[in-house]
Amino acid sequence: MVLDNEQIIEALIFAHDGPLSAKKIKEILPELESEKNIKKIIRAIDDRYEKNNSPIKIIELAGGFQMVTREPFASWISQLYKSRSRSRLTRKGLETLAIIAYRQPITKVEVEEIRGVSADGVIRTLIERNLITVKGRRKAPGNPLEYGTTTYFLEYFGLKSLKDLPSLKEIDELLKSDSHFLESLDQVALEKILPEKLGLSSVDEILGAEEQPAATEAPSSEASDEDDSGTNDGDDREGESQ
Amino acid sequence: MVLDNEQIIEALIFAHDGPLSAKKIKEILPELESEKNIKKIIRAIDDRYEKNNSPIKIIELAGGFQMVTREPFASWISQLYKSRSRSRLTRKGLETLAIIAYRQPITKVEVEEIRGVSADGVIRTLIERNLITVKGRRKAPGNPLEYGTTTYFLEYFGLKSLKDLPSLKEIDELLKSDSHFLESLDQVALEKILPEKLGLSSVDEILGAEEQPAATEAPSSEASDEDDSGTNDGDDREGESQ
Amino acid sequence: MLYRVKLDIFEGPFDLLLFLIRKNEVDIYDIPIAQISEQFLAYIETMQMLDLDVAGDFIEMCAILISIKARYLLPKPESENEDEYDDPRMELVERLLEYKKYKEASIEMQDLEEQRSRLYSRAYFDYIPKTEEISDEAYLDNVNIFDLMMALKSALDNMPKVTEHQVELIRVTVEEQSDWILRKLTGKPMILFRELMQTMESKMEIIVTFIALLELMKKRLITVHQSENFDDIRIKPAVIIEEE
Repeated sequence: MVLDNEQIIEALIFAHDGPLSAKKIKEILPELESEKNIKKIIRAIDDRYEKNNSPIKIIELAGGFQMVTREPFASWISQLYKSRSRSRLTRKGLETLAIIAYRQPITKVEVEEIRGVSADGVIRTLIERNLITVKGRRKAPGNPLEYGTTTYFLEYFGLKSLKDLPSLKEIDELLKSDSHFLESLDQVALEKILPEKLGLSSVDEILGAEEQPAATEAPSSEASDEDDSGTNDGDDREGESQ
Repeated sequence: MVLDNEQIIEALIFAHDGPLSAKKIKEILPELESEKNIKKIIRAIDDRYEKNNSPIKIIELAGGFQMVTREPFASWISQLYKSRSRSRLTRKGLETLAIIAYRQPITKVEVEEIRGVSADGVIRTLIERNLITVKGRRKAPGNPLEYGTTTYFLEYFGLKSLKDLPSLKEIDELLKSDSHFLESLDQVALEKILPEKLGLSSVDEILGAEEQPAATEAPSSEASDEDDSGTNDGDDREGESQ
Repeated sequence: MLYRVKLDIFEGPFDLLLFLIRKNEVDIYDIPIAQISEQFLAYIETMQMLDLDVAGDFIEMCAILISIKARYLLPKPESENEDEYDDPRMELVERLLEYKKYKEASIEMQDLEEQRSRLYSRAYFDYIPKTEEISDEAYLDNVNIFDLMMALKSALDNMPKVTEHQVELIRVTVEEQSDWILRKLTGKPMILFRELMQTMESKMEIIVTFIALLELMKKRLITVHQSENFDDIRIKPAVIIEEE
């Protein structure tokens, strides 16, 4: 069997854990000479996959190439991992991460200044999840640690590089659009909170009102949220496959 | 995009963590009825791979199906894993590495005093992995070797210099916000429901009760030594940087 | 009567302020400071009325709002012309907009997270031959600085001790106690809090069980009622759990 470079690259990307950079491929196949060449070959592989209706595609992210399944298969695959679906970041986590991503390297105090609240627990969680790391120390009194994002951060959000971060809104855009902000607030809950005294009603009232939907759908199971989405996925699938 | 079962099975085998059994596939795609059917489809996928000269094939093992690269590609792929397969870092190794990183230059006997077990094998592995190296000899009876971390260690952890390692005090600060679960509690509910029934008067008492072992004992015990040396580290660092 | 406020709605004082500005439909550059700070204070007061530990961050913001309000009461220096007059609200507005900028970005990042989570990569590749002896210890291939820090803590925590050291083991976990409570509720319309507590052996166990109870409330698997202060608490399953 004569192996051609296209096949070797395909095998390498398949076998590698995480995104594989063109640079690394060139180390293994120096005869390919340029990374541009390598990218061309990878594009050819991906085109072939697409033409063949393969459920797999090759995406570029975190400075490398990685094979992943196409979106429509997500609902099936998620069933393989039902029990341990990766937990999404909380709103707090995302906010803090956004500040760190756009302003890195940044110290904890600076993050807190922007958010107006303490960042203690969040920073730990983000480090623990390998989304941020210590990048150095600020040359300032106390030499505080500076934080920045990791390569895994790019992988997690499917970004090629930090340049691919969504662009920050200009001030006039910010003023216009409240939609995002509203979206992020749980409006139903707000109605409940605000009434008379900006946020009070008895527990029975709140719980009672909130429970109705949950009670019918998720009887005794615990992670009711995840289960719900699982059920939805299931429904989608039936719809799609028929 | 209409998804057919063949594509879904292909995606499932690709994404699964280890060999995927026909039984599991049937759970996800019950309409396929028999495992025999499923095996037939998998064989069709594999035949297609072979016909297309794909570097990937599907093998049956351990009661399941798994995608692997064909043998001729092994030598290329082994280059991806070259550094890794030789000697991997274990939890034990990581602990030893952490001690050496923070206490360098340090002798083997000193490492063993902290860890309470022999460090022979681990130190060898860490040297093999180029994470630590011999830094010199201690001017003490027997002139034991002193170990410290390498440049590769810094690279590995994304640090510019050893000064960027979080100090013990900073680690404590990061870790003390270990209040993941407390954070998630509704404090109001805590205060309102709980009181006398539990023989406790306030949330603080509960929190206090939990923290006590750490809070009251740590200062008086050996941990205080660590704190001291942590401060020393800090001082050294400042000294170095000036 | 017990109260429960969904405080987690507001991530911080800026969140609350932005919300009030929107709710009152006022211009962010022309915040009616008296009105907004009044509402902000009302919110804080209700929190305090509930004996809630009002986060220092919110109180700090109160102070800022009050000081801005106070500066309005001072007469404007006559000599300066209008252009040079700096609005005491400007700094706050700038901070608000800065915060909002990242908040909006974080919502776009959430979309990216969602999209990315639908792409699955190959999870497993059995290249490394299993011939080498494998110990019980997990192999750590991609360790980060957090792992390194945890390893140091663990090494120091487990350092052979010269001094005597008493460690109290918590024998139950929140998960265990949640399951236990749900089992207790199986086939029953209700149980009393007192009944649950009777079997407890230690304070720690009670606390853990109590936390489990709160968790279950949060997950809406149970509801909790109390007729009056210090009356026994009735715990009901959200739906009657069938006996198997």
